[in-house]
Amino acid sequence: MSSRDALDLVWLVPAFPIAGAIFLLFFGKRIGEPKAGWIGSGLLACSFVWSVVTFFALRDVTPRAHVRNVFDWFVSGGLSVKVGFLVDPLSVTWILFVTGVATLIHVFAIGYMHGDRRFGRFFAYMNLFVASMLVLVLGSSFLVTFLGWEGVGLCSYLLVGFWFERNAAATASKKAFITTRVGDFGFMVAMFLIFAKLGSLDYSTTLPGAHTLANGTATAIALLLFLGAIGKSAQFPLHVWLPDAMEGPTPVSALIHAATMVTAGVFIVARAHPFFEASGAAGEWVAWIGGFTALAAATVALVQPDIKRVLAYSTISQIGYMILALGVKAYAAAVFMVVTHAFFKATLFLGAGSVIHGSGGVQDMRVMGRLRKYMPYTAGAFVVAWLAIAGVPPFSSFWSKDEILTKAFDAHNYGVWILGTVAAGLTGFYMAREVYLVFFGNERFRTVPVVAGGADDEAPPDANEPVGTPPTQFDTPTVSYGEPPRPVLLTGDPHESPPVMVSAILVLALLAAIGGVLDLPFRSLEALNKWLEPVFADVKPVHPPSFLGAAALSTLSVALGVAGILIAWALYKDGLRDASRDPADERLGRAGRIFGHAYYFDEGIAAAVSGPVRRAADWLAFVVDAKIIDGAVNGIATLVRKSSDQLRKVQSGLVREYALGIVIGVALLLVWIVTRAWG
Amino acid sequence: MILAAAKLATPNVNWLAVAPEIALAGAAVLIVLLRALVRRSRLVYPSALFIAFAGVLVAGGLLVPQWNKVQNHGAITTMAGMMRVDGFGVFLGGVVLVSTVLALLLAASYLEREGLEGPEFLALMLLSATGMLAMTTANDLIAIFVALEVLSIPLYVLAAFDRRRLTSQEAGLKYFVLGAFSSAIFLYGVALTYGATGTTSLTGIANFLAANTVLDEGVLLAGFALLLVGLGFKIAAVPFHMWTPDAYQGAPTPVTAFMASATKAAAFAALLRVFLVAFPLYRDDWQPAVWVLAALTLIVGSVAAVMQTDVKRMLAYSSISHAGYILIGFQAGTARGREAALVYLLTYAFMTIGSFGVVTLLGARDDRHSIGDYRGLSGRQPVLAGFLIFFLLAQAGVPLTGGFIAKLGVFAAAVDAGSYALAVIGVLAAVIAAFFYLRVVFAMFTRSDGDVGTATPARAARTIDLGSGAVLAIAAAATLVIGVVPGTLLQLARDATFGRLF
Amino acid sequence: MSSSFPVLTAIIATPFVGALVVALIPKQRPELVRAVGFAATAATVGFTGWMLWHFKTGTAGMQFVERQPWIKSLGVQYLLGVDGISVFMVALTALLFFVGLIASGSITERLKGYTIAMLTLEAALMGVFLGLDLILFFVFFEIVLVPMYFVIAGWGHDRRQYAAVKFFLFTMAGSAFLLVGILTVAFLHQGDHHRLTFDLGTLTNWAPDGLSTGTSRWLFMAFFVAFAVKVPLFPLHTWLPDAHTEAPTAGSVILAGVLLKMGTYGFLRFSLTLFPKASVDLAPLLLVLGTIGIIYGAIVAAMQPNLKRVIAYSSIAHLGFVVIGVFSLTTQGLDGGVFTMISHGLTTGVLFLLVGVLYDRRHTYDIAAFRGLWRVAPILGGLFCAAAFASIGLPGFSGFIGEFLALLGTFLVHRPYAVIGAAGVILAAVYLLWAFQRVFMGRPDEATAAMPEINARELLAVVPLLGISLFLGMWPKPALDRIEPSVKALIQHVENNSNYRQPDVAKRVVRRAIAGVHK
Amino acid sequence: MTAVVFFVFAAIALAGAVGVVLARNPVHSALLLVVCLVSVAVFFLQEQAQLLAAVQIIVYASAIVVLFLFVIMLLGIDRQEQWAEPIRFQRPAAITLGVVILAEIFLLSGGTWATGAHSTRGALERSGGNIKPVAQVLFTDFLWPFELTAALLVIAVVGAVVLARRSGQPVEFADELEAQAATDERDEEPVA
Amino acid sequence: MTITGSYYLVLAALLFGIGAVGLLVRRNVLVMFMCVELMLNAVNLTFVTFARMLNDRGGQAIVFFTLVVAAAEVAVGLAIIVAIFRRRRGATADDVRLLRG
Repeated sequence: MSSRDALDLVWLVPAFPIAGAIFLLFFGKRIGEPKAGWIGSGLLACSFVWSVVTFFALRDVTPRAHVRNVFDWFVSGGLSVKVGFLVDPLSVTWILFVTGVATLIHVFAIGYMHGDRRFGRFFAYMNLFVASMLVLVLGSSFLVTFLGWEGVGLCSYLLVGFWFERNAAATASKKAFITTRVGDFGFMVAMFLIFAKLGSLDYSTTLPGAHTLANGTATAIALLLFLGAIGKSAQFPLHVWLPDAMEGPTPVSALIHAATMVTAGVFIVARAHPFFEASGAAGEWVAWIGGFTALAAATVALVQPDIKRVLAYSTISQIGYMILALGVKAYAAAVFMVVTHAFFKATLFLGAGSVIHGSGGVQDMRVMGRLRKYMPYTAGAFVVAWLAIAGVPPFSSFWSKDEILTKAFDAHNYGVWILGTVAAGLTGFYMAREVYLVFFGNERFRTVPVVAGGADDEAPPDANEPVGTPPTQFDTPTVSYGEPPRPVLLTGDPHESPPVMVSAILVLALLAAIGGVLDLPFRSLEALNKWLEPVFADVKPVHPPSFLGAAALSTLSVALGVAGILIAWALYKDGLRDASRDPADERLGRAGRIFGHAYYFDEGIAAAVSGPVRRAADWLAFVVDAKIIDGAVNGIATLVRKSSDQLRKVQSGLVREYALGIVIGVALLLVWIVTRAWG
Repeated sequence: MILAAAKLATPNVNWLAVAPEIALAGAAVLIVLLRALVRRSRLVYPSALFIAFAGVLVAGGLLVPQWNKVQNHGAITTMAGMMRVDGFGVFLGGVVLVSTVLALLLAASYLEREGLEGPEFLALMLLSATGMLAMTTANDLIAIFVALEVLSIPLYVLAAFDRRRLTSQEAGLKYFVLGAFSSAIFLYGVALTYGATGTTSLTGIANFLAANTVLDEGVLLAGFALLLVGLGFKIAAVPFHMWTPDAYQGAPTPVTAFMASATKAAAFAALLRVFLVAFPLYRDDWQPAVWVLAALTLIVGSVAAVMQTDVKRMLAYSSISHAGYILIGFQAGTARGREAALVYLLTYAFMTIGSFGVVTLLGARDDRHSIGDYRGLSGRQPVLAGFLIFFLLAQAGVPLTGGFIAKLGVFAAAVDAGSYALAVIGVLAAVIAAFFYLRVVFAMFTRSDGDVGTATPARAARTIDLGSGAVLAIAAAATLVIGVVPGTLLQLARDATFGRLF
Repeated sequence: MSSSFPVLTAIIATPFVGALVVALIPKQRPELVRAVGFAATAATVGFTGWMLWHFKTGTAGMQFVERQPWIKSLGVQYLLGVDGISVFMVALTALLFFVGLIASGSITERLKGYTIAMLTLEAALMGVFLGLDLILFFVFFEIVLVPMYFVIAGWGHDRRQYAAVKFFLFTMAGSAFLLVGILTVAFLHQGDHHRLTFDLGTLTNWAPDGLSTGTSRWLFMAFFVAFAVKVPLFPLHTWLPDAHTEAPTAGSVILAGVLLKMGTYGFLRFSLTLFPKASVDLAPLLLVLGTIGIIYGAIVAAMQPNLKRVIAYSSIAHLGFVVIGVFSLTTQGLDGGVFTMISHGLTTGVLFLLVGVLYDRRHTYDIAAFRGLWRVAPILGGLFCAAAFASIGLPGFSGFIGEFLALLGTFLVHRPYAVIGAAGVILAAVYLLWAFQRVFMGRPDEATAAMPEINARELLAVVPLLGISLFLGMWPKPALDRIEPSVKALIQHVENNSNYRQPDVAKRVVRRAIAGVHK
Repeated sequence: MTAVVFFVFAAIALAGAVGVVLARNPVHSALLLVVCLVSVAVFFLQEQAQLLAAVQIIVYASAIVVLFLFVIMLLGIDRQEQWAEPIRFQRPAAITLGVVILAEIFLLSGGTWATGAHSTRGALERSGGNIKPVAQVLFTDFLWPFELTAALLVIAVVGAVVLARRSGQPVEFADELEAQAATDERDEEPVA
Repeated sequence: MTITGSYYLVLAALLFGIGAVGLLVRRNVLVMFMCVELMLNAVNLTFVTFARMLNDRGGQAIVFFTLVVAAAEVAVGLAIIVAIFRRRRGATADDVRLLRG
């Protein structure tokens, strides 16, 4: 079997999880726990294996790209869309880490979802989620990518709302879908424009043609695509769905944040980079939005009390880096960051999941502390991932983040560089805060009075309770900023998670630790950069930085990160004396409140939607439609009826009036005749 | 004296031409004689009935040779030019006779049921039909006038025939007073026309006007304006329509059916003949007036029906709006328009007699027809309800019924003649009309959960007798056939109006 | 069956004969009534399948043409034919009626009348899509109202009289203008050629040159009113929510699935062919109204407290896509428009069927009356969810293909409309997911908790439709291959008769490629 | 001479006509109708319609008016009629319209009334009676309407007999009718 | 002065008008009916006058038909009036209004 033959079989990569999804959707319940989970994970593992095969096969072909068209999807006029897969370094990079990380998350979920009544369906959705992501990255045209893109959206809806009995979950899933749909709008219009200008939607024809476009057109396409990216990658201002998406089971969060969803935005920009190249202005926008999001999200993460919510804002912030990188045309660096981020963020989320799992569903960091004693493996993995995200060398993120900031500086985009660097310091702080609050310091889960009967906080909470139970006060385990610490219900000590979960975390932690080797900033060790070179060959290279300059910059960012860690250590090394008082928050004062409420952005939107927007829609539906338009219709009917009543009155039953009617007719007829005779 | 009489140049009488009228009038006279001579026999009424049907059928049978003759050899002009038997006349004569026979069938059982058996009723109906028949072939204003009276006066009596009901008498009185009034106006129109042209013969008028240019045309114009009023009264054109709802509602239902169908056909025969034969050159003068009449008739007829609560009265209003549609065809003034009017009249006769037929069967002794009484009818009397729904839908102009073909014809004529606005008014009036038809349909179709207290048990138990059943079946079949395969009828109508009318 | 088999007549006649047979069955034998109903619709599906099988792909012209004189004196013919634009409408009609009768299992009261009405309705609708003589078309177009009226008035809900009458009068008022328009075209043609005919082919060849600009615009507007009411286009849409809401389930399915398409089909078949110039000139009007429909329908749908009304208003939005697609006058736009017509029939059909399932269990459409149903009835919830996403236009379902192409086609010539229309895609998610959340998510309340899961009969109605929607979403090519030749011929006709030229994207690309080489 | 006769009898005829309308007692109206009819008969004489003048007096003035009087007596309504007009605007409207219509007719006539062809049915005798020529026309040209009038007479007889025959107990439905109308209105479901 | 036909015609028109107005303003059915007779009479005068002006026999012959019609109408009309007012007081047209609307 030649390499090309192997590449022709690339469709197997998404086919495995698709098959799994279909199979589990129909038979998941019958197969039951845990077999359904193993089938899902196993198929995904097959997919990973085949991804590896594909990777090796691709190394053997030149040029490093292979298109496999499976069938004609549809043809209309000049538009011909094939369901086809594009295998090139970019997509292969993606499928490798997606399938790899997702497999581990699946394995983790087998333990985590233990006992859920919809266990089988969960894995069906998860498989479909991964499959969609694989279609997204492997797609040979914008439209196939869009197919996966929307599939990802669908699955995020299904998974975030997996525990739909909770109103918060239901609302969050809807919000996730609709918010990303705003981005999809941009994606769609971008496709229209691409087709209108280039007559195709295939990457193979449109991407090389991008440079022929007028600057303005290219900018429009680029920014519209970027709108799609903003939606999927949760960048400002469409980031609002991501923190709420925590309502899904934790493995889902891990999948969304690490592998399948939020990186889609980065991917599409990387994939469509010729448009960004052809446009002068688009890059600036991208860089600034990325930088701004990176910093703003980091500030929000500073004071969050919820273990997952900190991670959620951290994701937004980290993706901000990647976007920033894309903006300064450091595409390879962005991809590098995506990969390392997948490793450490998956570790962090699974770690958090393990913590929640082991401590009876608690998510409030203020009532944790010193958990390393009870769950050492989780703690170890978490710490590794923490160091990685904080940019401590030699962990993975140090290399990737450093590369991005260096590139930004080299691109003379100093403003963005400052944003990113400051955010690096904040990252160190908030991650250290999390680690200290959760794993170190004092044990606080025993200090808060236990309220009997609050069984609803367990995860999975309501899915297993009998139907018809009245809703409880705490519908969601998520803890928002400003909420008082919740009482904890623990029948025993917190405990380490079962091996199936721990092993997955540990593997990921290892990757997080060493992921940096993929692309060390030394000549001949830039493996990923070289690997991706064919994809970004058209990018005008920025003049290579001097080694010294680069070193100085890294030192600065590492120093800031370490400073952040130290401050956190100072504040939280002993844990919290009073669970309801957070030192960082208190020191930040009013700023803390603003950060805590995420600049009131989401709340503002919510207020607008439930206030003026809702009122306007109500007005449209119940005044304009019901009263004015339908009123006009009914008005005509009423007019006829009124006229009819009038005519009935005229028909008085008095014969002399009838005669008068005749005479009036005669008179009028004669008037006409007179005008004819004399006119 | 004998010599003197011999000197009198009696006009040449074509017996075939007058035979149908003779048959009808003869039957009527026979019935009267029978009634007068045999006073107390149970057989009087059945035999009268037999004579009546025989008379109508003979008259109808005589129309066939007339038609053939006319088609093959051209129109028969006889009775010193007073009478002109042509395709047009024969066709409408057919409409009149069909209506008559159907109305007679309805009346036969109705009279029995209501205890109104009277050979006089039949005689009057036949005499009225004689007048109508005479009207379809009348070629002279005086002949038209006399025929008009011959058809009207029996109708006054028939409307008031149910002596026990005040409403029936009221109907007769109103119809009579206004009828006499409009006759006088019509006659004045005849007088003025006579003065302006020197003749009352339609052909004579046409020839005169073709040969001479009347400089002071005022009297002429006034004359035919008044003719329009008189005939407009008979066809119930707005604003000369106000007698219609009252007379139709009050009259015994079979009479209403007869008035609505046959009278309209006869009156339209006269209207078309007068204006298309005598005054084609003055089309520009009368057409706009007819336009307005048609529009008013359509609008008022439809709108006024909307809020009616009595089904019979509603049907009366709907017959007014139907007159409006026929006027559309007339207004076009073309061969297509005439053809359309003929088709409409025939179709309308079936639809309206069918509708009134059902109403006859459903009427209580007091002849009230509140829409509430029809509620849930489809459950109680599915067959009758089915018939009525069908007839109402046909009247609304639903395709695959005669009503649609008829309306299509007149709209086509209007569009062909460039009267787009009138066509639009017509179709919109049809929409309004549909509203009240649907109201009745809905009432019948609504689930009757026994909450309808007004349903008279007697009415619910009433069966469909043979005669009425035949009427409904014939009317429904005809309406359907016209709707589905209208070819033959349209061809007949075309033959009837082929070429010029004189 | 030989190739001269009059399959189109068979398609129209089968349900009609079925109705006649049902009429002869005594009331006391409901099982026979049902059997005949199924047999008739199934046979129609069979004939339709035969027609699809023998339908020649790649040709634009009419196929299976049958021609008989009907009303000689008016030149009206019984002229049937099918092309790529109508073929799938016929198939959709056959399918939805079959499914609709399955879904009518809960109807027991006056079943006979119901079955007769449904079968007559099917025959009439088939006639609408197959008739190629203007009068014949109009006859079917009008006759549709009657059985539909009875279905709503006889088996509808509380405000059925209002809804039925409103539906009847509204659409009849619209078609009033159509009739006058048809007659005018025919008589003007007669004026030129001394032959009265309503043959669409003949008139199509004549009308573009034979009519003056002003006349053709007036006539276009006359046709427009009739079709716009049917579609329905804003602001002529208010009959729709009432009719849809009050109709019984199968009635709503047919209304949304087939009846509305009479309007868009009319635009395609008559407005564009007879008045190509006017269509081009007045396209902005249609585009504006279509776009308003997309946005307005979605917003108003979102606010409805009644689940059926939500879906009813969503139809306004979906048909908006069809309208802008059609009046973009581009291949993609028309392809997309026709495709959306099919797709909307399937997805909205499923939604109405599922809402009917809810109604059969609870006798209410009030969203507030339900909560947490997914937990109680996972299959029902899953199907509703799938149908909702199909309706939202998720790629993979047929809805996406149609709406994407319609918007794409529109974008090529009228960008703002396409952009605004694309925003409607967001709103679709808003109203459907919001409704879905309120009905299916959350904790089940007691009334909801007692609701049984969807049963086999209901599944039998829903699954095929959803399956076809999925199939067409995954592999729309077979359908588009049959639609496109007719669409292209139609655009060619418009181009030949106006100075409009469809933007040739392919040429543009070639030019750009050359420019790229020189750069 | 003719002028004098004309104006005198015109005045009488008009006075009679106006009297018919204005007399509050129907008996007076009937009698004034006779006055008017007789005056018209005089005009007939002046216009060489001797036979008609005679028929006018015999048939009209005597037979018909007698019939009227007979009915008046039968119904016992030989009393003063209420002069008040219950229908608003009926009187002014009637008078206005009457004037308008007359004005229109005069306007249309413009002085030239008879524009038609002369002697289409044969000329009148200048001197002597017109009985014979008119009769001749009546039985030749007007044979068909003449025959039809036969039917008219049968109708009149039969009609009068049918209507005047006293049989069957009258039923008063008036109250019920109104009650029914009231319930109908209540029954009506609001539509559209 | 010569009395031309126009004089008679104007007189006839006046009589016709008076009759018409009378029908409208009188409430007594019998009087209304008399007014119809007045109108018919006016028409008769018109016919006779035209007959003389046009020197035509036709006009006079027509009057016979008018007379017959008037007689028949009177016979039937009075019968109706008798039938309806036999059981009521008076003969006021306005009282007969069961049918309306």
